Amino acid sequence: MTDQTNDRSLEKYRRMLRIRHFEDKAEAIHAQGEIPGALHTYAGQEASGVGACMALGESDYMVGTHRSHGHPIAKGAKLRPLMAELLGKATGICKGKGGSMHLSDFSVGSLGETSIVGSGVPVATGAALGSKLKGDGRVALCFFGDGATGEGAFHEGLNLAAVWKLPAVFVCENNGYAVSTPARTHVPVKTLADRAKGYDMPAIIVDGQDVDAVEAAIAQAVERARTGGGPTFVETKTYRYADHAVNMGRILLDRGEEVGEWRKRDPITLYRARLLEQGVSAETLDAIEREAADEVEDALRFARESPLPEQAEAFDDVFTAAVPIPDYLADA
Amino acid sequence: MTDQTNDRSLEKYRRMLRIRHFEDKAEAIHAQGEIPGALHTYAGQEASGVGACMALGESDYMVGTHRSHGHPIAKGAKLRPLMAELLGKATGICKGKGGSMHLSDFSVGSLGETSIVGSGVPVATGAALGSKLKGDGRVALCFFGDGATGEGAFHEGLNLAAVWKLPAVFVCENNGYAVSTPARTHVPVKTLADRAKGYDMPAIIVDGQDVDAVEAAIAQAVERARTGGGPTFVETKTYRYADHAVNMGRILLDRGEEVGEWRKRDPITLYRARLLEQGVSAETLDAIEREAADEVEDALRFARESPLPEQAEAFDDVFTAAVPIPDYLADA
Amino acid sequence: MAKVTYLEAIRQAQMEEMQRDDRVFIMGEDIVCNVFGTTTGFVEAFGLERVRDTPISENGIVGAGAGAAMVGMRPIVDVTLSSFLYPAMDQIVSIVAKSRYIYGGQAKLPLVIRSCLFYGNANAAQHSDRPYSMFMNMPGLKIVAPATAYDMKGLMKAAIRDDNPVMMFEDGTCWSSKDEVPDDPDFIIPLGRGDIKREGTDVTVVAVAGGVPVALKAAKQLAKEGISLEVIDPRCLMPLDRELILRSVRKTGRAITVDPAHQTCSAGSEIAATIAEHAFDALRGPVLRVCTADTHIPFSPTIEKALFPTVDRIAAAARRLVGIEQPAAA
Amino acid sequence: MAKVTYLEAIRQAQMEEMQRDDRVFIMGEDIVCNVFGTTTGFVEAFGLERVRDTPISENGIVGAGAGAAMVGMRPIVDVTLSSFLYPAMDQIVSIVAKSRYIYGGQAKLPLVIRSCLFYGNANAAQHSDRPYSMFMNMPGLKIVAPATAYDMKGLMKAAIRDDNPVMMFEDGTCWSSKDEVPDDPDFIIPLGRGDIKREGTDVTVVAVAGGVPVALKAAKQLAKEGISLEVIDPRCLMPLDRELILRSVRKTGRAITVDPAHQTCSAGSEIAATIAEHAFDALRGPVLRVCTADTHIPFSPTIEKALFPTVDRIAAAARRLVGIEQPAAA
Ligand SMILES: Cc1ncc(C[n+]2csc(CCOP(=O)(O)OP(=O)(O)O)c2C)c(N)n1
Ligand SMILES: Cc1ncc(C[n+]2csc(CCOP(=O)(O)OP(=O)(O)O)c2C)c(N)n1
Ligand SMILES: [Mg+2]
Ligand SMILES: [Mg+2]
Repeated sequence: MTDQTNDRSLEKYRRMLRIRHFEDKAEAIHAQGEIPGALHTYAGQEASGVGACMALGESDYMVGTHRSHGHPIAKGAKLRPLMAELLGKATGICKGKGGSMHLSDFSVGSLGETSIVGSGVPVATGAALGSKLKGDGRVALCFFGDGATGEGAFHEGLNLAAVWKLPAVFVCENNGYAVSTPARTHVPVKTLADRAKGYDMPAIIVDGQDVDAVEAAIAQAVERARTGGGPTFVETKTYRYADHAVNMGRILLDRGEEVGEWRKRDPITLYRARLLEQGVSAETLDAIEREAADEVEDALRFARESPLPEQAEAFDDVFTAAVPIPDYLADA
Repeated sequence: MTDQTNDRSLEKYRRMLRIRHFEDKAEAIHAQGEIPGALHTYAGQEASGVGACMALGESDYMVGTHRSHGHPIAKGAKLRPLMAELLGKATGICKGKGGSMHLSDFSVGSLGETSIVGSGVPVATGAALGSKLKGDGRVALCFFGDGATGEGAFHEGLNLAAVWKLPAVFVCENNGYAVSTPARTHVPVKTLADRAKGYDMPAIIVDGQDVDAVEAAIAQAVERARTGGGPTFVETKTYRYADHAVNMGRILLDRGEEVGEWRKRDPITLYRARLLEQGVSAETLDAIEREAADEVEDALRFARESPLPEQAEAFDDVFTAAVPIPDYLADA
Repeated sequence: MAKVTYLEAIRQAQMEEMQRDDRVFIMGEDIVCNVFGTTTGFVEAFGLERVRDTPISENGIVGAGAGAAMVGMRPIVDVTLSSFLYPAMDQIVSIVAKSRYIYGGQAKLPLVIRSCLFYGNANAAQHSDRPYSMFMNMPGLKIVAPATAYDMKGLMKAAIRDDNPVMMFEDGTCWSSKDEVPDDPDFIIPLGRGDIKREGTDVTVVAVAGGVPVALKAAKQLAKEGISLEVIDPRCLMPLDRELILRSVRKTGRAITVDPAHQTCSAGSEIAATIAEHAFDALRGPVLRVCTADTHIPFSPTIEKALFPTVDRIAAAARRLVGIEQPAAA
Repeated sequence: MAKVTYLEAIRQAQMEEMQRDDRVFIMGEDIVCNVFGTTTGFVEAFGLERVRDTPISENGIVGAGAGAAMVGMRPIVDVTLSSFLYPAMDQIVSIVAKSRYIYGGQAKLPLVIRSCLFYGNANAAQHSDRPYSMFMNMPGLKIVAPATAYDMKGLMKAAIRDDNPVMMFEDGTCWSSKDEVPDDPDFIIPLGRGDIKREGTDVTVVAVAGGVPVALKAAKQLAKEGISLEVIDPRCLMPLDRELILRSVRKTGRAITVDPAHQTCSAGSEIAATIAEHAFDALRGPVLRVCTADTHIPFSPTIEKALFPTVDRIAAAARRLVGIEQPAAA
């Protein structure tokens, strides 16, 4: 392992751990009511997000979903503004207006984590169209779930990208479920990658628990996109450990043994083993994990110390200029 | 040729001629302003509609499009209410409220000719779902164009039908164009039938100018649907002779030689030749053609003699009970 | 009569109608798992064909509902949250609302489209819509937005029995409110009839959906100040019980509309315009609107709550109206 | 200055802005073939990348417009007819209107969504929508509906230069109307400023889109009877020039709104409610609405035309307000 690959590998490990620790913390404080609203965790899927984003350049674009914590961290986002967002603070990445379903950090090329299922696909297609028109060589990657492939927006986004041979990569994070509905109930194809056939789009199926494999698959897709070969469909076979959203008061779906089976192939555990095998020292890996945990603690401290938004801020960002504040709130 | 097949064959010939004569007349009087609004003709595609509908039972369902004259006639609709509709008369099949884009005759199982592209697909899927729930063995067939396959509604309708293995048949009438846009510009797949692969749905490609071939293909699909085998995608390769709509003041797309080439394979001419070859006499065929022309004349006479709707009728059929008529129209 | 929640009223209404008429079936995303509790026990009672999990495909399932209705079924399509109606607008508008008309009455669409108004709970702009006003601009859709368990049960049952498309808007802020609800399987509240939730003499408050309990609280509070509010709940927005509203305004001479929708082009605006057009002679002051501010709904609870109608805003509006004592105009 | 049609004004505005700024591009179904004549000469001038035919995929192309805007382009998406906006509601509402807000201002969406209000021409209910009022209920969208070629050019150019999403509603009944239109490439009409189309003293008529020429005709006719209408065209529905409207009503004391949309929850209702709330003291009579009847648009021209606002209805409303039951025998 050269130093450079080593760096890349450690970075993948670091980002996966950041996600895991960030979410463990978020789940815990959500249970105590410190985070309002719904919280959909990405735990179990880290290799999918990190492998994919590591295959992108910094200036490439990425669009995600309601399950929004993992993608921006995978793309390199700093944790402080993300945690502050979860707490609804003015310093949040979305100034407290987006919350858990929208942790999108535009500074790292994240163009939205959108919670309307399927709605990100046309947006990513449009970013790819923008790149094509500008000729700036950027690629747009879109994450979505198995469930999202039932939506018309998914179809239209893929179709446009295929017709126009846009520099786009469509990553279906197939975790086997849409809320409580198993893929076999909501999808007619044997494997999600078959969806690509309706667009004559090349497809790759990859083990979503293996961050290197994901990175390699996406790298191939990115290369095709960047060299004018058009879009690729990548299915990452993965799993979410938690119920659809956490702390819902009851479990929506009891998946029994299955969860334990998947946990045996935990992406972080697997990768740690691989890195150890490749000669990285346990100390190095432990240090990275401590750093990730510290970053999360720091982010939480920052978030807790941050101010809440003022009422008037509810009227910013509807447009580039603020909209009028009604009298009854003018001095609230 | 047995007498029975003979009857079927002659019926196919008759229905194709009805459509052709009906539309020739409609186009002529539209040019003179007797028919208001847009008029999209089906001329050239008759074998697709007739072949498909002849493979259905009378009680089976059918949903169509803005190009709405051919489908209901193919399904067996009487001409008088259709022509009256084109003239906006109270005796029209839609009481003058639908017009050229909506010549749907529910009495022959036609469940709508809907002019919002793609919008009929979920409806047909729903009719098939109804059949399945009722267990009445009916099949729902949906016509749509090559262009419609770009719409989200198309995707969602096919996906549901596939997931639920519904008794549905999806007939893509591929006439090569959506308004002025050639299929190669708006479709990423080599042939429209490839769309079916995204749903693991069996597909058949058929010569849309050969009414027997279309009937055979659809019969196979109907058989599968009726016996619980789920939906089939059928692509009929066909052509419309006229511009997207007629009498538009200018030609939207000049297709040059191509039109003449396709006219050489006119579905009615081809079928006449085949029937002659099979021993049907020219007199029989001529008589059928005269009858079709007479039916059209009769329908036009009926339409012309029919009353226009009263203003109050504009307020019927929003719901099962009339909605209130505003004062200013109460005695209009 | 038993005291049940608004959510339980939905469940009962559906259950009774599905027992009564086997053409009624329900489909939606995760309807089997039954996220909010409105289909508890349904799979056991009716099986997986009539209680149908769907792909994530709002346009598809609404359209499939329309098609099934056209061939004689009576579908209930649960679109979960009102925010998920937008992807289904194609079928709601072009098929559901228009089919009967376009085909000159040949089609009949006994279809119920359910969705929850899910706001005030820190789920941000994409999940917090209250879009009934948009649908009011489209003929062909009956629109119901009950505020109590009693009304919900009677109206939901009426909706399922109606031969026309009905959109049921279920206000999440009312979910846990309880009410005495009749057990009579034929208990029905006819669509289009409003209700006087509290009689009063000084100011008419026409409140919509979750605005009703807020208005009632305001009425209670103002009663202590000697201001008497009459709280009218139209319950159905289409058809709208204009007569009930106008009668009340003619009595009180003052009107406030309360609507959790964004103010511009809201049901609240429509009702205000109707009053200004048809009861002007009786008005002793402006028709005031207490709606949601015209901005998106933010995540942070600190700045979310005050955007919706509040007791304070209603009270302030009422005080202002009774303070403006002047002879009736014109 | 040259006298050009409303359609030509659209063409010129787009042409000038595409020449000025190469981030501007246009896409739509059959935009190359240029069905209505608003992109004549564009392919020659800008090529097929910037003048882009699309599949039939309104949701896809609106969303792609949003994505392209987010990465620095300035797309014009032509959705052809307003009736085709419904399939695109998902992206218009959840992405275009909300993205900037949800991400706390990180996103910028300089996007123009064009569509034609195509009514009164016997194309039946699925092709005759006038849905701007629905979008007014959704924050985050600027909404423009010009009635003259002059306004169209200035507002279309402003829309393309705006950093926010703008929906341009082009009224088909105005297509061939002609106007003197400036050639100045920097001629801009700022969004949100209404216009007094005709000064008057007796009644304020606030008219929207194709309602404006109808109102002007009514004004001309009533002038002969000695009734003076002031015709206000807000031009933009969001932001709405409330001040201009209220100033006029405070002057005349009487108000009529004219709107080709279905009446319930229309722009006309919103404006009426605004007047009743904010200019009540000045009102000498009810605020009357002349909108399209709340039924679908039928195909048959015999019964279609009378559903939209007419000169007669506006005149009758004005006469009623000034207290004259019948026009003076002329
Ligand atoms: C248009 C729309 N419909 C329904 C929902 C509710 N919903 C949120 S997430 C989800 C399941 C998504 O499944 P999938 O795409 O597989 O993503 P996953 O949650 O498994 O990551 C659903 C139905 C929604 N947010 N948007
Ligand atoms: C949603 C929608 N978008 C656009 C249109 C305008 N339009 C009418 S027909 C048509 C082309 C349809 O092409 P295709 O599906 O191939 O059918 P064909 O006309 O060739 O029979 C278009 C774009 C429409 N009616 N509905
Ligand atoms: Mg999933
Ligand atoms: Mg075609």
